[in-house]
Amino acid sequence: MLLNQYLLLAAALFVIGVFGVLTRRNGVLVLMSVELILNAVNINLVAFGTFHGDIAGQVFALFVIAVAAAEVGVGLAIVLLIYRNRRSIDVAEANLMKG
Amino acid sequence: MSGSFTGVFAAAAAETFEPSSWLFDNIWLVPAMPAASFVLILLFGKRFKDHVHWLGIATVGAGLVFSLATAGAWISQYESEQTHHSEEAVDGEIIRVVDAEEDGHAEEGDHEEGIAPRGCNLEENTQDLFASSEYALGAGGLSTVEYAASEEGGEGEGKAEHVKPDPVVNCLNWFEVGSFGSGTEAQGARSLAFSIGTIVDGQSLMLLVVVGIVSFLVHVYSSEYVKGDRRYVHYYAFLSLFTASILFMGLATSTLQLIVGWELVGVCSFALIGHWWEEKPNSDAALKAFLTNRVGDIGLLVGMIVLFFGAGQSFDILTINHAAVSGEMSQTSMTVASLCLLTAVMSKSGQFILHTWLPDAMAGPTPVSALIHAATMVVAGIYMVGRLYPVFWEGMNIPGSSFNALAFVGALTTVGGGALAFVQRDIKKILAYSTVSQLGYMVLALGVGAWTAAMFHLFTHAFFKGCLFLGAGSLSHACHHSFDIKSEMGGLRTKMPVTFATFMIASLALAGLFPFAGFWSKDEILVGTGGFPGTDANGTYTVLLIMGLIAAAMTAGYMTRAIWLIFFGEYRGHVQPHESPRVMTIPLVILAALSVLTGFLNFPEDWFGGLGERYGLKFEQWVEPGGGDTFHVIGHGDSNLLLAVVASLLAIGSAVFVWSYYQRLYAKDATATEYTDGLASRSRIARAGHVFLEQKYFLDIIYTDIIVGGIKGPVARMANWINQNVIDAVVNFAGTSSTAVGRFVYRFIDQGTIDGAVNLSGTSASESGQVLRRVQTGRIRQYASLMFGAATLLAAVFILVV
Amino acid sequence: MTEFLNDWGITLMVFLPLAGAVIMMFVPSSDEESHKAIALFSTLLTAAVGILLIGEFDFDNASALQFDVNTSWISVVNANYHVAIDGISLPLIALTLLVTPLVVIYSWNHIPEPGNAKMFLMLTLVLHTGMLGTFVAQDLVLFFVFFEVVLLPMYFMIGVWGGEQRLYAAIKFFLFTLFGSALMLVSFLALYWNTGSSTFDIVGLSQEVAARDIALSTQVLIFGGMFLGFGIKVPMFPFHTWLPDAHTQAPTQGSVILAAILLKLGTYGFIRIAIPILPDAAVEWAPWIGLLAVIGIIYGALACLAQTDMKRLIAFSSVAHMGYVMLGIATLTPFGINAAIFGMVAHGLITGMLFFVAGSVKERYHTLEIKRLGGLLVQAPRMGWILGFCTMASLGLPGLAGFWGEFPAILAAYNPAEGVSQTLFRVYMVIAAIGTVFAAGYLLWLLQRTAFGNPTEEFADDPHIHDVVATEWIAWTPLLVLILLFGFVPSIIFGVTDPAVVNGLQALAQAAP
Amino acid sequence: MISTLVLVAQETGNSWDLPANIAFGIISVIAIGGALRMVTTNNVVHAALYLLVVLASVAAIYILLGAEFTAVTQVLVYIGAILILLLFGVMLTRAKIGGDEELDYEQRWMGLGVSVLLFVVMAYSLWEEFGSDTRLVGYEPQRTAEVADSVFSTYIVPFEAVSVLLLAALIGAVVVARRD
Repeated sequence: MLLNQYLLLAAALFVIGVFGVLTRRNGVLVLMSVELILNAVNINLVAFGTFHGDIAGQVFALFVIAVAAAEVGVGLAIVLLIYRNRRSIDVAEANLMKG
Repeated sequence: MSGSFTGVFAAAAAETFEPSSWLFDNIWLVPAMPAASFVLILLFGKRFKDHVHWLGIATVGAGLVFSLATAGAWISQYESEQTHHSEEAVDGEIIRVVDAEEDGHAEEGDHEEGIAPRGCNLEENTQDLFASSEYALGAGGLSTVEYAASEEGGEGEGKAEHVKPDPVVNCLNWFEVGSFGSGTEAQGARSLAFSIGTIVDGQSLMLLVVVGIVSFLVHVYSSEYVKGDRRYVHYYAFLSLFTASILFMGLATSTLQLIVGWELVGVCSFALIGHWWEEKPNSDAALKAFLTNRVGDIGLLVGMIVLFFGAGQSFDILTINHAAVSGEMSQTSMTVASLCLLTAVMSKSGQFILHTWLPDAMAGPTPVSALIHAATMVVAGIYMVGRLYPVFWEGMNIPGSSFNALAFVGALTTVGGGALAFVQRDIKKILAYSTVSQLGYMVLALGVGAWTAAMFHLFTHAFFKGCLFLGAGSLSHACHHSFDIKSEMGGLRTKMPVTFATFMIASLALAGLFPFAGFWSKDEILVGTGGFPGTDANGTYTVLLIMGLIAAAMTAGYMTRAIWLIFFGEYRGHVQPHESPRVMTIPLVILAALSVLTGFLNFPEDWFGGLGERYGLKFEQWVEPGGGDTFHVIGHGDSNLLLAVVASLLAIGSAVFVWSYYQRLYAKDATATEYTDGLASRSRIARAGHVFLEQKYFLDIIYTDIIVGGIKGPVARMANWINQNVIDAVVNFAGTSSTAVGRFVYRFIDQGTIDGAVNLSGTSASESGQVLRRVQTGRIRQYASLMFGAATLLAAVFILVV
Repeated sequence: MTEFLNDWGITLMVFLPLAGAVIMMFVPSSDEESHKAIALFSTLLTAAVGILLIGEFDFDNASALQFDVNTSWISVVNANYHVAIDGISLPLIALTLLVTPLVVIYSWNHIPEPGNAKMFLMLTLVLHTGMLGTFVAQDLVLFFVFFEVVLLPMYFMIGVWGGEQRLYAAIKFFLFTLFGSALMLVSFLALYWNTGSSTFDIVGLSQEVAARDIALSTQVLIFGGMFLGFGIKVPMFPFHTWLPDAHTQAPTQGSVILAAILLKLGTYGFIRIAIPILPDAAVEWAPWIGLLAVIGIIYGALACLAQTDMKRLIAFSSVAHMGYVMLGIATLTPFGINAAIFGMVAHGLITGMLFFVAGSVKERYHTLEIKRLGGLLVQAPRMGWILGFCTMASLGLPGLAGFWGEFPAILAAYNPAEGVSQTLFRVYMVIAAIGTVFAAGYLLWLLQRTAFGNPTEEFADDPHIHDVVATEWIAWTPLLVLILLFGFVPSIIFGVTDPAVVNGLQALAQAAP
Repeated sequence: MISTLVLVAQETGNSWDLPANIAFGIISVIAIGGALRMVTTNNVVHAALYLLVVLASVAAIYILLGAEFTAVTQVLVYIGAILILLLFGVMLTRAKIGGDEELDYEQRWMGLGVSVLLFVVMAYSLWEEFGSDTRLVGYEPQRTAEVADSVFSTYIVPFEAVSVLLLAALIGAVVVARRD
């Protein structure tokens, strides 16, 4: 067993998550992709924790999970709000930042 | 400031009270009073309303009394020193060193070492000499330095030697600033003390008296003339401020103070010329006056700076003069400085080619013209040259020469201005050009070395020209506020007898006919050129003598023309002219009386037999500083009866010629003012000359259209264009090009994107200026992609490199 | 009390406005009156602390750094929290303490569109902290941080409350200044590494530079970076183009602060940092600085003559006036630098005042186009007189503050420091003197077109046009009085700055052979 | 239960290496496949279900790494809570349950480019840094008790902070999504 195989798996998941974030139009799907990214990070944390025999890796992974829960909660709330106001959750249309 | 002055009061009270020295030390009250009046009018003017003039009259009157008293004290001191001198003549020489400590005025300091004849900043240029001296003026310190000038009077053999009183200088340390050069205190660099103060000598007292008298009379006169004006209060406020400024300038001990006063009078002049600023020509004239003077001020600033360094870093006038007399100042410095200062004189004192503002300045109220643009402010240039005369004396190389720039400018002005006076139809413009011409006379006098003659002409001219201007005001008061001598006047001698009489007297004085004041002063200038055989002055300025004679003839001619058109012939106006009220005529009478009497202050010694011996040349004795440390020994020409006769005959001849011209015209047509078939219509050359004069030598066109118009138009527009299209374009180009690079990178990553390109071209087409908005298309996803891509690339670079 | 002031006085003064801003954060934005009150109170309190400090300031020892606080801040790079006041910074601090409360008072009924007094005043307070901090910082890192703190609030002020082209102006201002400060930072770092990475302290660095044998070319390069950073802020020709846009678009208060204080950060940087630390390089650079200064004088004046907008004209006049300041600095003599500091204060007062008047004209006439204005003296006589007074002060009339910035600078140019070409500077002197004519030209032209004459038909019967109101009087009177006071008693400023300037130039004196 | 399993495996020594590798291979193929399907499917509900697959595989990876508590938490929180939440979101926004062609943004290729580039950079740097010689051998499974000790002693402050964050998120979500 190599440390690297876990890290590469995590990298793959991470990149897929990034791809999802970049290409998905649906707000909920974007949120899911973000979850994927967070999971990739968690794998890294736990792998390094195990590798170094340090409990901190797990602890941080747990924190990330908690934060992810919070993030999904707020994110979904925002998506709902956008939906209610614009009858669409197409993030491509959310171009309010246009100067 | 006040603290130290009260200190002086206390000190003065402690010892035996000596009125003359008290007057000399507290001469600052003279400008302070009108200044206070200005402040009071500014603060409470609205409450006084129509009685505001009393404030001005009272303060200026008090100042006048003070000045006269001081002048009296000065004269009595002079006279008593003559007796003193004759008693102690055995000693041959008297050097008074008045210990400042003894006087109780100065702070501690040992002056026993003696005080060289310098001004306030003693320690400045005599660092080596006074290395151990503790004599330094602390902030706010006040000291009195009385000068020990050598009593050497004239150089003429057989003339009585006169002991000249020393100027009394009081000064106050205004501020101190770090020195020049990059040295520290230890390396010998000193901090510079800037001082203001008062100098009491013949010249300053002369100016004080002139300003006091004319200003007082103008204040009185104005209370009737501008009655009911829309800005009566402002008028008096600025009149007071002007009086204060010119007095402040007159008492200047340092060139810096001179500059301050010089500029302040300029601003007052600006405000008063533009008094009726609702009409554009008036504000144009005010602007023109100010800007022309600013052009001269370049010369003033640069010249004063050159002198400052030439005299070893000092603004003190007497120090500068001393440096010039003793040769400490280099010849180059003096020449450059005097040429620069000549520019200042040209603008302020209306010398050719910067005189054009003065006739336009007649847009202001007439009493203002009398006070500022005839009697006082315009002579500031003359006064300044007189103050710094040693610099000009050396810089222009006046003695023993026959030509120099100063004299030439004066001569050109006096002839050129006189010629222009012939073609004017506005009485104030005639008088304005006449003023230009007379100022040229004064500059000419200074240029040929006739210092006293210049000052004396300044003195007499103030009275008769003031009288003429106030007379013109009186005429316009009568003639429905018009100054046009051709269409609104004529035959007024019976309707306005007082105005007529005073105007006549003043004109005769201006024309320089015996025994009026102008005769004496003009004669002295002509003598002073040294061009006439046997006059034996400082040089032999023959050409300038001839120009002076031509100008004398012209003066008589144009004044005759004006008088004939105003007072003789038939009345051509539309209203009923009437004599002005007493408030206006009494000042006229006083000034007319002075125009007669003042000339006798300085009649030559060899005239009127024994009277000349005893009472002649008083003005010279009182006003001219003795030759010595701070003033050169100046030669005085011997008066020449033949020259006086020639000059007078020229003037009379010219007057008779003009008179007969108009008499013949009158015989032909009672209301005509010019020949329809005159010389100008017959001869092409004469017509060209007439047009040339009417266009004022085309100077105004050159200035207004070509120089000012050029700068304000094409040049300024070009500067602005460069700003917008070159410098700003570079900036915008930097913005655009960086955006372009960004766009290129963006396209490279995102080949298939049409949307972004559409977005970009859409925004770029419409909002060309808003460069940075272009990349802000608002697509979060594009941002995110770009951000990720960029971050990745950055990381790759980082990994590969590190 | 003295001890407390010694230790905490400056810190208290600098951060009081920030505390005010924090308090305002918790007050709902609908309650505008409280916001104004808090803002005014905190600026006044700051001013009070400042006055206490000035009262405790030892004027006989103005060359020394006083109320010196020096504690470790970022120990990794040896950056310290080092604040102190000396004679150079005192006048500028006093100016800042004066102007900001006046701006707040003026804001009482002049909150620009689109309103939101809360944000506006909070930004003003943050600006206040930044400006004060820049003037007291004695450590380059600290200086840089405060220097940048100033940037953002001004950006928002222009970008949110500005005129039609506000975004363009704001971004231009931001990018220009950021560009300059980036180079400045590089210079600071280069200086740090070249002097043995031991300190960022200004005095310490100047000693290090003197002690070490750093190649002149390196010094010149480092100075060049600072020159760009400070020169853009001044602004010097040709880096000035952000200024007219920023001034024209900024709300009145922004313009006033910009003109009165922000521009001085650049010139202050030259006097405080660039010249004392790198005297040799300063001598090398002096002819170029002088050249750009006189070009700025003439060029700014010419550009003024072509303007059609009152505010833009005043903005360009700033370029010309700062040219005199820079000319004074370029002489590298104590006299010239004293003149420059005086010029900074005078320009702050006078141009600040001119912008106030321009703002009030805009409020009444809804335009600043010169050809549409006229007859201000008829419709609002007091304001017309104030405008006249300010133009006179601005064109350098003796007896008013402007003269003492202008004339001494010209005087100093006659005789620059050792090692600087005298002939060249005498040419500069004459050009600068010619500049005074142009200054008179455009200012009087402005006065004639706006104040003289009769009102144009468009505004002749406009009931909105009224004379100066109470808040304007309160905000303006101190400035007007000071313009007059400094004109009559210039020693107030010269007396304070002189010892410190002489002290600051000691390095130069030692460097000179 | 799981920990006993790991312990048993541990006791078998090096022989654990091969089955673990096999397990890892299977799990990672499932995870990556699920993730890829998740970001490419046209059906929102399917995407959620693929996410479930990925999350479960990640939990298995945790077990492989001996992090049992995290694995359990992963299942409970992610699968039990977050995923359900996401499904609710899908339904509340009335997205089509069936196929939807327009789920993808136009810039798919750009996203793909960025992603591939990112993966190359990451893989390269990982390989460079950790290579093939950093072996995970003989590691101890980390017990829940240890995790608990650590969380409630060393990391007590972050723990509290996270709990406040959760509370804040709760309130925030309510405020944002509230209908009024």
